Amino acid sequence: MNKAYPTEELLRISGVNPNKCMKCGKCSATCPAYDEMEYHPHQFVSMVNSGDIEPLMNSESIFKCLSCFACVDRCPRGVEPAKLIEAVRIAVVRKQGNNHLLADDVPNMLDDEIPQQAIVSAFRKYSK
Amino acid sequence: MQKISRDKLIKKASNLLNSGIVRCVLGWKRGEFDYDITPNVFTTEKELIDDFVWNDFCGANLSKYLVSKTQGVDGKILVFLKPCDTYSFNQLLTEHRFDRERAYVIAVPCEGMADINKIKQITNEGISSIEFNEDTLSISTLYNEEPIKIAYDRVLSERCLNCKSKKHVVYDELLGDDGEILESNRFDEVEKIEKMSSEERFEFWQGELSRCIRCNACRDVCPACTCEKCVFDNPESGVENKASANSFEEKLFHIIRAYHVAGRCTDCGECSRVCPQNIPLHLLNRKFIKDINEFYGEFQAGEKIGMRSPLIDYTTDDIEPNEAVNRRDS
Amino acid sequence: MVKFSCEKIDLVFAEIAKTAALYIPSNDKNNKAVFTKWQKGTKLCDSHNTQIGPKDLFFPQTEDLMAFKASNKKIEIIDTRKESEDFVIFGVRACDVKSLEILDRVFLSEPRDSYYAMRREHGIIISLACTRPSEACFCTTFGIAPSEPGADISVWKINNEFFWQANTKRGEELLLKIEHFTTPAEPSEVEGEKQRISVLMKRLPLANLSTNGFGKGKTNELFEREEWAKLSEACLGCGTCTFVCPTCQCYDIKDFNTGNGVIRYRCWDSCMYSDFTKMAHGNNRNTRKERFRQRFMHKLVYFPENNNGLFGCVGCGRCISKCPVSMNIVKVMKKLGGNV
Amino acid sequence: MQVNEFKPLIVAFCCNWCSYAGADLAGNNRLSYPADVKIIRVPCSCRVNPMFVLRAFQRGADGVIICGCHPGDCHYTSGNYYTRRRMTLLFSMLDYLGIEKERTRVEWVSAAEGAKFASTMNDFVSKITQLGKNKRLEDLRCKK
Amino acid sequence: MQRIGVFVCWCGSNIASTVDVERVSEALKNEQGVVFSTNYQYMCSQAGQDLIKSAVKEHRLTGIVVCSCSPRMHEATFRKAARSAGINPYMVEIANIREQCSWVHKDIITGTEKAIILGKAAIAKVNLNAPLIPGESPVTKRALVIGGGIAGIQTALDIAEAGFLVDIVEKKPTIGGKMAQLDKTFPTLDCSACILTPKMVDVAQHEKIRIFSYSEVSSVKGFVGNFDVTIKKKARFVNENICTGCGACVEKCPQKKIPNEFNLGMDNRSAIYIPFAQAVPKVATIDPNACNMLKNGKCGLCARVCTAGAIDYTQKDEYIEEKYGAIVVATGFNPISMEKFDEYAYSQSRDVITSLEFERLTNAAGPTGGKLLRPSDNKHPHTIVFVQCVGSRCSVDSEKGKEYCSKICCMYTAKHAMLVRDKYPDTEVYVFYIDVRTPGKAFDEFYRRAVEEYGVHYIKGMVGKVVPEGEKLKVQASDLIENKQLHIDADLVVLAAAIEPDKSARGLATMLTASMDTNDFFTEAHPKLRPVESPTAGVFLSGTCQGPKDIPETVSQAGAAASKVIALLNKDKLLGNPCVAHSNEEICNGCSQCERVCPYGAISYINKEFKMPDRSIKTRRIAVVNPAICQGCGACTVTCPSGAMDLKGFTSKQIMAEVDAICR
Repeated sequence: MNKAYPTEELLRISGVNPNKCMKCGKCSATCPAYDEMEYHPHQFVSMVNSGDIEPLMNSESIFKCLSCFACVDRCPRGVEPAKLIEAVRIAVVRKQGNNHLLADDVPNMLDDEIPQQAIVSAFRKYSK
Repeated sequence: MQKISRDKLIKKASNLLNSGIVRCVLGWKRGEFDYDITPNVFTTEKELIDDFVWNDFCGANLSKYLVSKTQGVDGKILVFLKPCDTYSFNQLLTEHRFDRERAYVIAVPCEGMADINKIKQITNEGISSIEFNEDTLSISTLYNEEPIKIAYDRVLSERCLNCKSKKHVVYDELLGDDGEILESNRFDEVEKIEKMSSEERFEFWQGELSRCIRCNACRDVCPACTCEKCVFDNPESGVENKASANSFEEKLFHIIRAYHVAGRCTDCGECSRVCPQNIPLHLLNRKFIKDINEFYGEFQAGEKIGMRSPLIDYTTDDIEPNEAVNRRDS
Repeated sequence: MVKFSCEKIDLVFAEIAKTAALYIPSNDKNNKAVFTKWQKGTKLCDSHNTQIGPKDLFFPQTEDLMAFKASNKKIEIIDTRKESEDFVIFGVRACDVKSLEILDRVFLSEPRDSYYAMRREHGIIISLACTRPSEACFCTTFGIAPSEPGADISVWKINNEFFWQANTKRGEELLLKIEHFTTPAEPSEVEGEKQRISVLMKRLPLANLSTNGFGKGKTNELFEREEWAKLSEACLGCGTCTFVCPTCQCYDIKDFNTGNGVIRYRCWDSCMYSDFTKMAHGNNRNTRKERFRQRFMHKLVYFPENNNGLFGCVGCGRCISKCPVSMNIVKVMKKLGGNV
Repeated sequence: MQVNEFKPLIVAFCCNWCSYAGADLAGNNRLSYPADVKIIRVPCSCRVNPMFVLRAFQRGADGVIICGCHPGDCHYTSGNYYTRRRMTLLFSMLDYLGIEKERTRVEWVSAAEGAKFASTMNDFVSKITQLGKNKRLEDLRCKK
Repeated sequence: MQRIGVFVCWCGSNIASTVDVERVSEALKNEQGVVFSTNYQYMCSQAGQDLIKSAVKEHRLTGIVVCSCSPRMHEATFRKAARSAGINPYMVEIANIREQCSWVHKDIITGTEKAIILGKAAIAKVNLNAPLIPGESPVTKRALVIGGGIAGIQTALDIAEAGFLVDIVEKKPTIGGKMAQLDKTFPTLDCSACILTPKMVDVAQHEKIRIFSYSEVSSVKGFVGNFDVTIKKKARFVNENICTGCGACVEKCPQKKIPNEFNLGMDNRSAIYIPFAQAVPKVATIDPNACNMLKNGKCGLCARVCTAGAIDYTQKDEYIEEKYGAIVVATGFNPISMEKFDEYAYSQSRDVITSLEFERLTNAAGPTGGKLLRPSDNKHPHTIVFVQCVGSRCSVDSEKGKEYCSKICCMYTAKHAMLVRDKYPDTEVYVFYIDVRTPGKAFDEFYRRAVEEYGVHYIKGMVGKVVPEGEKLKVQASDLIENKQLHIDADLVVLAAAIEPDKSARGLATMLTASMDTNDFFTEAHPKLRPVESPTAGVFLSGTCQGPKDIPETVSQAGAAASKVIALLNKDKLLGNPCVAHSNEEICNGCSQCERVCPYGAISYINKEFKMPDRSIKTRRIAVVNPAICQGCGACTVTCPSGAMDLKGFTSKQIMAEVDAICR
């Protein structure tokens, strides 16, 4: 992985306009995976906007995002950070040529404790 | 062939006439031949039985007659309206052209109307009688021994081939079952012209409009043209004339005619039906309708009473005029 | 009388077109016959009559009469008339030939209309006997014989041959011009066709329509008939019937300010229009009923009154097929007439 | 160098409050544009009837431009919004009839935009000059 | 036929250097209607004007064309000259041959040619000009103020002080509005009631002011100077002329469990109530939804205890009709509903409150007597979290709040934070903000004091969610500066809810035909130069109905609106602009399209009988333009398909004549 994805490509994939962000941080305030993440939702928005994409692609953060869409729901400006994180994730997956996991592998990894939302998220994430 | 029988319509009308609920009946009257049907006001059951017709040539939109027929006299008028006619009815009400209370609307389902011109293209002149069958018309002529059978859909008028709605948007009483609003291909012809080059479009319309004899039939039949005095009849307007002196005046007439009904035209197709010169006038009206739909969102005039036409409305981020005309090219 | 085979018709047309503009009925893209200026490739349509008669070749829908120019507060009057070119119209049916006789009565009687007269003088009319009348035809009602079309030259098309019979000196001169395409023929050769047409005419749906009850002296009887109200009810007041009519001759005179002067022109008018013959005091026919009545009274009563019983209608049937609401002179005649 | 003899005739309808004032400002600042442009003052661009536009072409105009306040700045609050819709439909119809679409234009020029007024007119005149004489919407009776 | 005089101005060399003025006046001599044509050095000078006047007399002119500078410069000058010469001022047209000719064209030949054409166009127009006389309408010397908050109060007082009658219509039982509910005011920390209630008393006692409390405007007709207004006075079941406001009834009322609106439901009131101690008018009102007597006829206690006999259970809504010359809208604001911001647990915990509720909690007359206690358990909160911008600055696509900044929240939150720290230094106060906006006199200083002197924790970032857990409110928030997520156990969370126009404003705008923006704030006639006038003549805007404002701004705008009203009422007659639309009733169809495009509501419809040429009578609906309301934009003229609608001074014929002249 030598070259990061162009910003425009990520914006196209995600449909997100980071210029709408007013830097209130509510996305990160609401994020349940915040502590797990190296880069937080608001940083994704800001860093993609400034073209600083490579660190994001190299970070585990993209896989820590639960895709719970809380940030999307709460964002007062309708920026939809989760979609941007998803786009970075897709960018990484595309570069690798395949998925981090295959959707078919997911059922084997389930146990009774796993929350429903995580299952849904996993399918959403790995069936792309 | 129409599914509802003539008898059913007559029965309904007679009942309402005899019970005094309506004063008279606005319907279609038989003519000299089987296809030349005249709008008529019936006042007795006998008149209805003798002369009322309901068949594939009852294309005339009766809604406009309500403007004059409700004037000056009391009582309700029964009017038979096909689905497309009901849109005109609503649009006239939107513009306060008559009082809703004065009309008793009976909605008649319509299977589409035949175009006598299309029939004559097949049979040529000399039609002596027409028999209506389920899927065919059986035409006897002076020059053929055997009647000519023509599949109904071959002679369906253009407007009915592209029918936009089988649903009545207003009625007091419905005969039979109401239909649905349809997905039509009515803008295909407009698109075809749009795709031509500017020169081709100019040639096309020059050719069509040069045939105009300025008889005003398109205007006078149009349910949206109910002005007390049309600008083209008013010497004060600056555009008045009784004949188009040249190609400019031909264009002027047809642009202004279509423009004045833009946003109000329900696309009933009467203008093209009555044009003695077979000019496809509906393609001008449909251009405006298509543009309105594309630029300002889907709008069907007459869908509801009191709707605000797109030309007397706006949003703050409407498309710019020059952007609109350039968009098609890119 | 001369004859030639149908294949030669284009050669004959080409010959005529050498010296005069030639108009023939030809189908337009909608398959409707219209008088079209002949040029190589223009195809003759002889199966049905033209949408509109040849009226506008003599009496155009709009015609400049004169022009004025004002400069330095002086008015200059300009005669805009140009000497008309010679022209020939081929394929005029008996009804339309008759219609020109009606127009002549109006325009060529005193005061003579020099604009119309000039075109009449320059135009040669070649008629054509009907082969296939329409269901709306009723010329025989007015005593017109479609088998004897008349005019400068009468023409019959029988099987694969054209028969041309000159009726006037101008007709004879024209026949001389095409002499090398024709062979002599006997009038008896067209008798069979005439017979066939006469029989055919009797079979038409409107064949029995009669003028009984109309004509000279019927004004008082018909004017106040209450049926007019009912008959005019559906009328839209458009000018279709008038403008497709081969005998309607009313016009309006108007001035057009070009910015650099004024063009005085005339254009067809229609008695169906609300401002028809509008005068300083206003309008003398204020309701649709009155205007509707005028049209039919003119054709069926007033015109014969002033023209020795000649009716102002030739039964061409155009108004019947063109009226947007299918209201027409036949329905009027049947309603008001003496018998059917 | 090629000499272009053709001088187009341009009719410009300007609203009193913004565009006419913008044209005045262009004058105050001596920003030149071709004399082919003749301005007609109207209270608001929404006073311009499509018939006026057609009239101008009939009488020999080669281009017609309508100038009004910027959307949202109309002196009468909403006039130019109506203008925008009306002219959009008219221009589109003219284009549909094969009339060169470059001959008609709507521009929003504020009272402060003298420079924009001049540059708009310069541009419009040069476009119309390239396009040549209006043939498709002319009325020969009005030719000298 | 006109007799037109043409006067070509040289404007010194301004025109004459690029336009051959001599040729212009010569060329225009032969135009239709022209009987006199000349040129002069300075047409606008006294001598130039005298030249015009004498030419009018000498040549019996009926119309004047001046080829000069822009009509925007001197149209008024030449119209005045025409008037003094005895011809109608609207018979003057200007050909703009300076700004639009000599100044923009360099070449004298083209300049002269164009000047001639512009002159011809003006002549063509004057040939069709008709004398126009501005309509006059009398002015009713009384103003209506809708809304009795601080905006309405101040406007009413200022108008009344100028000597005009004012009526205030207030839909609540008392005037005072939102300001009456506030505790202190920023940045000076004056007690709100202390500065407001004297004004309320002034209003009550002013002989020129009438208060219609518990009343609403139910219809408005007419136009500037002549509004006919119907006011609906809702039945309060107490005769307010007799009631002394003693409060005996309130005390005795058995129905005491009605949420108290004035304290935003944080305590209760009785069915018969006086909203607060300083209410104006200080009279009781019966809540018909709560009163046992009105609901089922069982009680009547208040009537028995009322010594004045003011209770009247049979009272009905009353409709009062009054004429006004001017109307001021002062309908104010409300905080938005918090239902779309469930992440803050407003509906789940009583300890999550809005800032307005916080005002009542800290107010000495409030539910807790001014002690800051948690609503849920009346305990003193030790950790308080303030959240800014709740529902403000939201994008349209988020579909939750408002796009605009509510403007007042930054300052009142600083005030709240400061007051808490001042009174209860043991309390930790956190303020989560996106930006702190303090443009105002002494505003930023105030905010800095909160941070620097009072130790309020200002944290750049937003609260993501609030979860009630036991006695605590778990607040999860981000600190953007330190790039960490914070978890705070708060006792009280205060939401700075966005403000929105009062719901009644929309209906009112329709009645007044005053326009509104997409947020339902009233639009001003011009955003810069006419900020207190609505585009509808005679309707003025005061306070937050026009946009978010704080008290000082509201008061200054209220004064400004009052001064506009005074200027209007000071006139005995209003002279209209005679260039107004006019409908030709002979050809009007009554289709209503013009009515719908008119931005001023100047067009109405009547049914009129017409004698038809055949002597029958036909009744037709036709449009009628009120010339006093019409501003002359012409939108209706183009909408009218029959051309019945035309604009005086800019008729279709005139404009087409100009087109013709230019294209000739």
